[in-house]
Amino acid sequence: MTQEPAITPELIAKHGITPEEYERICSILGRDPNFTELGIFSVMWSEHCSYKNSKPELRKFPTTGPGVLVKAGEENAGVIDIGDGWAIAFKMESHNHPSAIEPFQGAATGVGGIIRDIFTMGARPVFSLNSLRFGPITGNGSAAVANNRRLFAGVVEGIAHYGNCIGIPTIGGEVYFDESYEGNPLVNVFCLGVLRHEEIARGGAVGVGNPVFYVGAETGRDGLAGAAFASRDLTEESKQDRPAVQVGDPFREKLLLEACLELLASGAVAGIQDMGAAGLTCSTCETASRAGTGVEIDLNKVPKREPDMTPYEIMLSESQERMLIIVTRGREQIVRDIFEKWDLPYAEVGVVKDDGMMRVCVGGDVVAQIPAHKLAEDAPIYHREASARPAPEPLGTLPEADPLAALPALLAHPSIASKNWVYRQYDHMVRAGTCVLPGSDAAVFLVREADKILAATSDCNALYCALDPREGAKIAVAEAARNLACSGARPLAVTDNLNFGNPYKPENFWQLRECVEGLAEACREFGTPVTGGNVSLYNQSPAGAVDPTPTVGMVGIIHSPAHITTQAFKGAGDAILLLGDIGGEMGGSHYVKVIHGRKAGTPPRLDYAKEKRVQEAVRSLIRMGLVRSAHDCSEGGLAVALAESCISGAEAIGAEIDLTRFGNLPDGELLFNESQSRIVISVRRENAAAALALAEWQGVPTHRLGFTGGKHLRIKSGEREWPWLVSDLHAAWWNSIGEAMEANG
Amino acid sequence: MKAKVTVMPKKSVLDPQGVAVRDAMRHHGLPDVRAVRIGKVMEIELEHGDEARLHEICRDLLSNPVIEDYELQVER
Amino acid sequence: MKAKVTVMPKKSVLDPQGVAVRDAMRHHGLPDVRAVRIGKVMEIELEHGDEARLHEICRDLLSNPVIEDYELQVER
Amino acid sequence: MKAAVIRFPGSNCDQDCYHVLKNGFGLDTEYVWHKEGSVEQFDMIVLPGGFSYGDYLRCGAIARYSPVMRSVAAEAERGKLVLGICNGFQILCEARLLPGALIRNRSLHFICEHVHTRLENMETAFSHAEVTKSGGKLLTARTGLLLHMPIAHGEGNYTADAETLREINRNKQVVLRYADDHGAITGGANPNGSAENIAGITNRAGNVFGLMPHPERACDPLLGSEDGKLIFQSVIESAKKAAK
Ligand SMILES: Nc1ncnc2c1ncn2[C@@H]1O[C@H](COP(=O)(O)OP(=O)(O)O)[C@@H](O)[C@H]1O
Ligand SMILES: [Mg+2]
Repeated sequence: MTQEPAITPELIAKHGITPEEYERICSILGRDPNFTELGIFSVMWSEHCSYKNSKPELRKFPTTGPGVLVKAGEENAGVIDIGDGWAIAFKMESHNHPSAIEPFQGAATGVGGIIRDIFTMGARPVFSLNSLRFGPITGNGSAAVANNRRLFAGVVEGIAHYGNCIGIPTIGGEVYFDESYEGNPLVNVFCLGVLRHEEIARGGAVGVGNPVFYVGAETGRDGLAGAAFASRDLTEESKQDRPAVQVGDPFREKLLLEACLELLASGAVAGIQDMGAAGLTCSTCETASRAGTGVEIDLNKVPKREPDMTPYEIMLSESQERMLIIVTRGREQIVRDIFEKWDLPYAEVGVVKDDGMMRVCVGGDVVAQIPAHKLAEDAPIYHREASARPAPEPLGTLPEADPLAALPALLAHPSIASKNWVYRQYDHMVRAGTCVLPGSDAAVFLVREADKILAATSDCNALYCALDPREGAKIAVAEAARNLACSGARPLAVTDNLNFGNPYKPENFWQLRECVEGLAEACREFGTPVTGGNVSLYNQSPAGAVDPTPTVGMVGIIHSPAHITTQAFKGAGDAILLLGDIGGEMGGSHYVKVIHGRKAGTPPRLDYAKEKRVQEAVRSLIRMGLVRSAHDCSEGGLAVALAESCISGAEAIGAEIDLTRFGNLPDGELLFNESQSRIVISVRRENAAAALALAEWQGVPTHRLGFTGGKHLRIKSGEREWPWLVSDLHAAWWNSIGEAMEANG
Repeated sequence: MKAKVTVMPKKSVLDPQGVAVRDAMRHHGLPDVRAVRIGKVMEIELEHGDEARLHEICRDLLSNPVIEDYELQVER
Repeated sequence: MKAKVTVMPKKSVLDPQGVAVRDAMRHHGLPDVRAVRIGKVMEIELEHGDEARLHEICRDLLSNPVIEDYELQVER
Repeated sequence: MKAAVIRFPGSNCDQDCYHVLKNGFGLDTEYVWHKEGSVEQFDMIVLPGGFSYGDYLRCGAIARYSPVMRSVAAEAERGKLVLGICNGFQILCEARLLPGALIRNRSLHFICEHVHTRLENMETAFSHAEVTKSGGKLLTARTGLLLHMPIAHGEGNYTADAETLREINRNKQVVLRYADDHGAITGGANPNGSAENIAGITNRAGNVFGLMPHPERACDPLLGSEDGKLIFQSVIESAKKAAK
């Protein structure tokens, strides 16, 4: 066998293992580790796999609830009951660092990874979402802007490549652009699958003596130590970290998906686990640890792509499209038949043992032998020091700005503008179930096999989180729930993706803790347990940490097709109502950011009682068949919400709005404040009085704003009047990203 | 001037397309195909064009150095 | 045996990718690029392999005569 | 009367087509795995959309050599009805069962959106029927009728040499063209650069039809269109006649 390097302090440090951690390793083994074992510990104890810096925080999330069938952390993804014996498994995963190095493949393999997490649970993946953050793509043709565009274009193409090919529709998401993500984009991908309760698959190596099968793509030198790589700051040299680049093969994964679901249906599977970060290492020790057993594998039997791979390389490889399957003894032939049918590599590589060991052999010789449970579960846990950031710079009085120019400017800002340039590249209709296409508050999907209608959204206003992490996180949950309510859905559960900077910096860790506590509190308030998620730390570029971004993915259910509601006005002559108050909070608003160029002020406050009343009200109005359109106020406030309702339908519809009753708030406050708990609905003229009375009766202050129709969006307030041609607003909003991206140079 | 740029996936990097084509060829009466790698060729016609600039463009635009290698041949 | 197959779009067929790359090159400091055509190269390793069969495969599988021409080079 | 939905490795609209035929039209429908030898026992054959063999090499280039395709070609030769949707269309072109080829979209981007296509020939086995939409509205085939269906492809740019184009026009083989919402065949309404806005064609004999739009995604009011029913209704009626 090849000569392995000696274990020196330098080598230990190079593996990101501290002296204390090394001590711990030695006491677990009762000896010094060899090179392969050191590598195994380094990936299993990396932040990415062990959550050593975030675990104590994650324990704060509510994870139980009436509908929870599989809890967060128990398995690869949580599972939630949706009735009639059907369930859903969903989760969000980040691929930020790989995407910074190679946007196309980084994003593509991220999609592949989250899809494996879902079908590992025995669920058939039915749709995806994606939540993206990049540096600015507009403005001068500077090198930075050009690079941001390259990353944005590459990531979108990569998601499209993988999702379209495998045939899982990408039906929604979000994209924001801000300086803080320059060089360190955020790529969070979400996938949801459906299954019968009895089909839930487990990731345990149960049944001593059961054979262990390796199925899927051959192992190559891909993404060596990617998990460790994701647990470091992005530095200039880590960008030279070429081996970390993995290439995805959506075609192989499609075959793997179908083969695994077929195999699971056959009943031959005792346990199944995808090979994600830390590939073989993670899957062997975690399956053993979950079942309280041991697993022994022979690397000679592992299908390989390249000759002369060392045990170290094989165990740490992150080649994609691979699974580990524990088969009930005697059923091996079923596995062979199915994987031959699908032309996929497979091999019996090991066996389940009773000694609690993860034992890695090469033919006769043992090259690694580690107590599986200690390796998987006994990673050190750190309580990092937290120190609050200084309070945000107060707004002071804002200079005057002409609303006539401000609204189109806001609509054209890439964070608010239509994302059609993005979702046009995604097959968002395959599986023939997308009832509400991208472009409304939440996507709505009919799951035919279960005859259930689901709504899904991903949300996070990181600008709020930067100014007040706790309130910002609460609002992320509230906005997600509000988006679902506007589409006619009742929220079921949440998955989250925590994107933060280096946790060793007390300010960053404080942001993490504040956001987690905010998310946890809000999820309790809205009765949406957290079914799982992902933590991505070390999101730093030379410029510093990214804005704290606790992305929330929320799924809800719609009880009748008649309740499906979208944000666009449906015709002329409808009455427009505002559920909620006019508000006035400007802190952290996109108006202040885009028009006045400042990220400043205290972001809006969230009042749970008020928020829940508004969401309940819109849901009940929808159930009564009164609502023609519903759209919540988010970035850009009331004026942007009204404009979006005018221009996001098949053809643009104008509106005549009178805000005189709200007295003489300054223009900016009146039109663009981002106070929470506000929803704009349109109802048939004759139903306006009833809708208003009903909402008021539910304790929601409700106001008549005006009527739909005409070629203009015209907003009056006393003497003030602002008319915009809806065709102009549409052009500004619809074309802005495409123009920025297709612009050469 | 004519230039020919050949862009191939790096040896260490997976080439899914090559694998699929290899298997197809094996089913196609060439069972003894060992490996297939697939890349791009670009035939470029220029008025005059400077070679140094061409190399830059090969690196920055025509190939992705992270996963591909390129080769530039010019004939005047 | 090693074989190299080059597949190019027919002159008569438009090549959207080639056009896009040409324009991008012009914007990248090579204003005098006249034309770009983009095709595929396939590097094939065979145990022994027979050349006649290879030609068939180039015609039937590796290229589409409706839109492409191929060129086969073998080295032993 | 039996319909086959062929499953190639990488097909991903197979389940959608199966659902529409089986549950939408109550047709006796079966999946046929690409390794199967024969589709003789079926009265109509559907090649669904997707990414057979990952679209590697060229879309449809590898699938066209699947064992089952020999039988599909033979049945097509004998006049059996064959419908190819999206990737199915690409496979039929690669198999030379349809003229021309489908290359990369002009924009180089994958495009997923609803488009209008104009019915150019209402006499074919795939485009003559009348269907009732939910709510009772009739949709009746006629030349010039606009069909609203989604497209989702990166390689839907139809090309053929001048002679072939002349011929398929002469023989009325062009069934669908991309059009604007007034039915005008314009460059602006052409999503992918296809020659003469061609979106769907038949073979000379008229029993093989390929189209880029996805009729199976337009058979349910919940999905925003039912126009796809017209295509399926037509081919099913034709197949039933032939079966007698
Ligand atoms: N990356 C994306 N992929 C698919 N759809 C997207 C993406 N980004 C935004 N969208 C869609 O665009 C619409 C507007 O997004 P967003 O402005 O985030 O809505 P909201 O402010 O209501 O959360 C939503 O339907 C969303 O699903
Ligand atoms: Mg919204």
